[in-house]
Amino acid sequence: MNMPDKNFYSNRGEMALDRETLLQMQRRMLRIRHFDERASKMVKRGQIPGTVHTSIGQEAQVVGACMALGDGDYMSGNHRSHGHPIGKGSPLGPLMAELVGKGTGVCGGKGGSLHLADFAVGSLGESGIVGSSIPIATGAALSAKVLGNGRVSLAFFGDGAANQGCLYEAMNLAGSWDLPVIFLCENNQYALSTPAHTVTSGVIAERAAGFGIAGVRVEDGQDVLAVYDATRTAVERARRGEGPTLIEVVTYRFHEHSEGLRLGTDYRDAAEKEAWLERDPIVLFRQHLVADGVATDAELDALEAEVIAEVDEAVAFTDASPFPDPSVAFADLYTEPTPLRVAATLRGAS
Amino acid sequence: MNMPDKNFYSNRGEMALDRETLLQMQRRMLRIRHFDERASKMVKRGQIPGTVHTSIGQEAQVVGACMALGDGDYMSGNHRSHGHPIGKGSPLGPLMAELVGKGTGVCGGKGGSLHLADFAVGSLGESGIVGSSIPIATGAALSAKVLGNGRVSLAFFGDGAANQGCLYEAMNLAGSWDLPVIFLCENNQYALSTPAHTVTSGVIAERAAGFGIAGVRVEDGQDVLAVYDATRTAVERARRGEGPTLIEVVTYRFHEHSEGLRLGTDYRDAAEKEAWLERDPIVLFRQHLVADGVATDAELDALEAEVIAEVDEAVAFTDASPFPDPSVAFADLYTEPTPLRVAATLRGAS
Amino acid sequence: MAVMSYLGAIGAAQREAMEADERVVIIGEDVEANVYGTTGAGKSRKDKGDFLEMFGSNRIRNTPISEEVIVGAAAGAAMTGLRPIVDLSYSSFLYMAMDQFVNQVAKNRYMFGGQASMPVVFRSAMFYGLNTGAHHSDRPYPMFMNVPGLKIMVPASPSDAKGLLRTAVDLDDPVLTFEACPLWGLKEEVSEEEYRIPFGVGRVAREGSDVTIVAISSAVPESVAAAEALQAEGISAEVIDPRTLVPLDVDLILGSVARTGRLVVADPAHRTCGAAAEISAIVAEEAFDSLRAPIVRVATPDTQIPFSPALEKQLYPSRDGIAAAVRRVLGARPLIDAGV
Amino acid sequence: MAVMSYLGAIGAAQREAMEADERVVIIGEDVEANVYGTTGAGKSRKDKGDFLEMFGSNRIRNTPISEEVIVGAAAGAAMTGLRPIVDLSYSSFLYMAMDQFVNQVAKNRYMFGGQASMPVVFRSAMFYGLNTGAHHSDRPYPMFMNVPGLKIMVPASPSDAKGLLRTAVDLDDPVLTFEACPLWGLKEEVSEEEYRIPFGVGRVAREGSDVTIVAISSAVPESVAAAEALQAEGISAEVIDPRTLVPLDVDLILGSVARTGRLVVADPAHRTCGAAAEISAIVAEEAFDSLRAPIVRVATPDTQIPFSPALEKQLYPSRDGIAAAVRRVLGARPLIDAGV
Ligand SMILES: Cc1ncc(C[n+]2csc(CCOP(=O)(O)OP(=O)(O)O)c2C)c(N)n1
Ligand SMILES: Cc1ncc(C[n+]2csc(CCOP(=O)(O)OP(=O)(O)O)c2C)c(N)n1
Ligand SMILES: [Mg+2]
Ligand SMILES: [Mg+2]
Repeated sequence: MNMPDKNFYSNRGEMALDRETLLQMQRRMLRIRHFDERASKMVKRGQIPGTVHTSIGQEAQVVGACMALGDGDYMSGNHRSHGHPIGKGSPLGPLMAELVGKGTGVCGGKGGSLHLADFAVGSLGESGIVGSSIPIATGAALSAKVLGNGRVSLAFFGDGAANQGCLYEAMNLAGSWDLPVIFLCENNQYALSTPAHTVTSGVIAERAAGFGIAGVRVEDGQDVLAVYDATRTAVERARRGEGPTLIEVVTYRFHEHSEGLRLGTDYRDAAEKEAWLERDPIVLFRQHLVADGVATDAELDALEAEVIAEVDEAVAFTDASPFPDPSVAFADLYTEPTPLRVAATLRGAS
Repeated sequence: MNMPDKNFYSNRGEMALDRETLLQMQRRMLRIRHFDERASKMVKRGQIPGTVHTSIGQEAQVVGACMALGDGDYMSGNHRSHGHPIGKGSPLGPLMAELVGKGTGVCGGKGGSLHLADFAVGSLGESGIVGSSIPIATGAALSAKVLGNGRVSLAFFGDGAANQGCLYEAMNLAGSWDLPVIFLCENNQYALSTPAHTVTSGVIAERAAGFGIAGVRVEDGQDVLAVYDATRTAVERARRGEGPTLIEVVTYRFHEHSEGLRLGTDYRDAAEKEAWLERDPIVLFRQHLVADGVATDAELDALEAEVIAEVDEAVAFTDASPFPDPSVAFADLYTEPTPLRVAATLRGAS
Repeated sequence: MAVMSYLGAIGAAQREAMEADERVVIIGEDVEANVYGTTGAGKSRKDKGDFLEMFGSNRIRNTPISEEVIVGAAAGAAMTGLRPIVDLSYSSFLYMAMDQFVNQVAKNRYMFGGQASMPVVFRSAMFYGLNTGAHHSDRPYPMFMNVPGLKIMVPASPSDAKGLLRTAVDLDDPVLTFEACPLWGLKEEVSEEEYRIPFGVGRVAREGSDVTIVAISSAVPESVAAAEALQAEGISAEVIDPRTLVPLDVDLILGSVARTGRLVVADPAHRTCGAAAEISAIVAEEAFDSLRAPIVRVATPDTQIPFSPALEKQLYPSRDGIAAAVRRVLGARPLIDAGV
Repeated sequence: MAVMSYLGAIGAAQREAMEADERVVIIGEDVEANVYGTTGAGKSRKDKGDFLEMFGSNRIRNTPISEEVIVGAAAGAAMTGLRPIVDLSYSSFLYMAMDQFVNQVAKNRYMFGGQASMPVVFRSAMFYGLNTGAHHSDRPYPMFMNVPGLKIMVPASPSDAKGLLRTAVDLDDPVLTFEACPLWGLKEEVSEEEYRIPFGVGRVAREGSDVTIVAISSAVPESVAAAEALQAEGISAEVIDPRTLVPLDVDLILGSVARTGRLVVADPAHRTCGAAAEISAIVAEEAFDSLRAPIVRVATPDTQIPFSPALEKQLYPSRDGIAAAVRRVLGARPLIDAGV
């Protein structure tokens, strides 16, 4: 069990990172940006059914956290779902195909945007139910602990989800058992139309103390290194057996809650929006990379061009992929095939 | 919304109380003690079916809290259920009759020990489901707030229940809306066989701060005045519109988790038990009353005799009461009578 | 009369109820901003009819995302003098508060020997068929039907939605409403006057004599369409919409089966232990002598809901599937021939 | 062979499973102290066979009272290499974790296109009939039957409890076991060897030719007793215990009804949308031609469970009630007489 005195606060990434890692951060942020921009366009064109939530504006928060995890580490997420697997290194083609519902999608077309999962990179699933995947990540940490395999687990969730009771059950369980799990709250300051400050009593990061676990608030969630730093510290604590950490990252989403959603109310102030748009995490990090001499503008242009090509490829892969056969709807419920009764009347067959 | 700086800590009751109130405290503690002792005996004799959980040893914690509430105030509780309505002033006869399942029981025999409720004294119901009545008390506070009737609501729950997520949802909601509700944790240090310190990360009272509400830990829960003081302060805050408080009272149960339960393990240390048995809240308060000249030993003996007579009467009332007619099982599900289909096969009628 | 959509009718009922009784409050996520379209007449806060402006934030309660305490607090408020309408948006989120539904909302009145009354309405919308995947497509009314103490409405038309919701708010018992998003856009003439439709009284959506189709929620218009198609084949199908599942208008169903001798039940819920199972079982027990053919259920098969448009639509009761089921019960050899 | 109680058989299966596979862990409230009697051979920690001593606290996980995260964490652990057995004590506490059951446990494998497997067993006990009141008497298996993706076992004897539980732990799919406390004391000879009973294979508890009684959980011994009583009246009743509800041995039931022509279903769950409704509906659809009488359900009526001993017992399927239902289906005029 951890006591509150283990809490720490941090604001800026100061860990030494090699050039490759720094460029990988920018690459992954760009992947999220261009993947989501494309998905947004495809929604408007009617090429993606259902609902899509982008992480545009939140790339630093996503990538900073994911890059602090090892390849074997676990992760669960939420409806704002593309960034997480992309941040963890998932290839774009099967993700895009999933958004369209193609058979080559990462979930075979069964999941869609809301329920991406890519077990190959430790992505145990995005959850359309707000808060619901927090216990899942906690359980992955439990298996890591019981099996002693040294893995760490991270749960992404929003400021809205931070008011679901299961988070506190999870924090208490993880604190009691010193589980290697990180609870990462993406505080983009709104839950759909609801400003966090109107429905959140107290400060999310400060909730850790009462549960005897470490808590940290990253005030500048647009700074990928600050997020990386905080998460990395938490990962190291977890791997050393020192238990869980709650990280609250303050950030902002640049798009509407979901693509295509049109609300009559301006629940976000125009000046506020503008101020945040100026703190584009990708622009900021690019400036940092150039200023620090990590890469030249030309190199970073080339990097971006590569990412755009990747997204084009993902779309081409998607376009070339077939839709799944209708019978696929009846597979994968159980590990063994399950015959269903009276499906005959379903499609008008007599 | 309340900010953490409103938190306060307190350890001893210092509010001026008149003699009548002080004696009423002792009376209600004695009622709980003798009612529960009698119930315990009746369980052993097979006169009470089902499960019974006594509040013996915890009387100060219960009565100190209840006496701080006004008659019109609301209260919800848990499986350790007799103390709460008795503490709030409920007459003993219908409570005892309920434990036996008589038609004159406070719930007509439908509830039993686990589900006492006496709306006449603001008791909205004890819950057999651990934690489940916390949202109910929160809702009573919401109606008080919306209707502006000045009432306050209090939820009793245990240290075990403090790990149910709904408590934190309730604290956040009440904090966001400044609801007049008090969350009172009866920390008797065990949840059934499980020591609280093995499954509780952090300190329960300190969880309030992260939710922006007042938190207080009453270290000596055997001192009825200390509990009264803390609760009274919280009630006044609530009534002034300053929102909720979480109170954790440290106490101890003198009996086994439930009557008749026999566990093979000694999950409580003998020395620990003995030390707590010496801090009997009723003995302590009696000493206090005599020492402060509030009452003489003879007066307090007479008081106790009156209470014993009340319990005898409650048992006599119970004995004289009939069991409900079997048809009563089919009443009270809805406000209108609901005909049920095919009850004919139930009892072998053809 | 005015043309109202299904969603508009719900909004109108809520507005009437809020105006009629100060104890009625609306509690839910994003109700202030009218995200789900039933807490404001217009799409914009500035438009006429915005609930927040009309009723104020004391009665329009925008909540955190905390379904368990929302449901429980509404129950506690209902036990102490309010008459809340809780907007839970998607039906898939009800599970979050299952303990409160089963152990508090449904049981409190009974357990406490009638001391509590529970005048509270829980609204939620079933988003099935809209490619939102397994987490947002649930139709969970059957599990609530298995919980005594709850009342359940499943309106299939704008006018029923309005009239039933008014009744629901009046009732002193807890009501769950399951709204059908596939029907959100449905429009019809609806009275702008106050009116109420009683619970437990079904509606004959279409008369017929050869077969009874009992249809639930979005299966009602599909069944009517099937009946129209079957008419061309000389088959006369009666379509019954029970409108409320608890209480259920058993007499209407039994009376119809007594005339037609045949029953198909069309139910968008999962098949096993669904509403169709219950209706079938009632008829097999109480109208057996009238039955001339097997009872056929057209329900969603026992699989979860896939996202892909190539996979999802086939799963729900469709006009074609319902028509095929009708043909099947009519093609079945009469029992007399079966040598019984 | 050894004489084992129902509870002892469950403990034996858990012990075998823990010994057979290191990935099996037990998670739950008060499992360390063996409060519910299945995590220790003896009643005392010092006795031989205490699980905590045998397997250590890394594998015997005593939890806080936090059902939601317990269930979800077990699911997450199962998706990443453990094979947890979760002890939820009373079935009435499952609602606390309903979201995790429906939205994670049941859906994850499907939603993620088969990437996840979910080898986890959730044990809980139904305490009905023991005067514990409405909060501790639930028999909620029907609502889980309505959720595709879960497997459900309802053992009615010690040997079935042991053999089914071993299979459950082996399965890569999530299993819910609903244990019957009224049967806790039941004793019989049970093999001490390892053995497994497959899911989806029912058991003929008693053979007969006039009527089929499908009985669930504690209704099985009641039905056998009813059948014995009926024998004296010259009525031969077959009693079928499906043992698992998902998957359900439909063929066994249909085969029996094909011979007897009559069906009574005895089910301790609430009537509406209960397991009995499903079984009735399957037979009314698939064995209609064999049916010679109405299908009668003997289930718990749709009321909550009262505490008083004067009120409770009458509510559950009893031998008398089941016998009466059998007489009713046999007294019913044969259809041929009904002029069909
Ligand atoms: C249990 C549950 N309640 C409500 C919703 C509807 N909903 C979807 S996203 C959302 C807002 C979530 O806010 P937050 O957690 O802050 O994440 P963000 O969208 O801001 O990234 C809501 C209310 C849901 N999906 N699940
Ligand atoms: C949701 C739920 N989980 C588990 C139980 C079983 N149970 C009954 S009382 C109890 C212990 C409660 O401990 P605590 O809250 O500390 O109250 P205490 O009994 O110590 O007063 C448990 C686990 C229950 N009734 N409800
Ligand atoms: Mg947010
Ligand atoms: Mg305790």
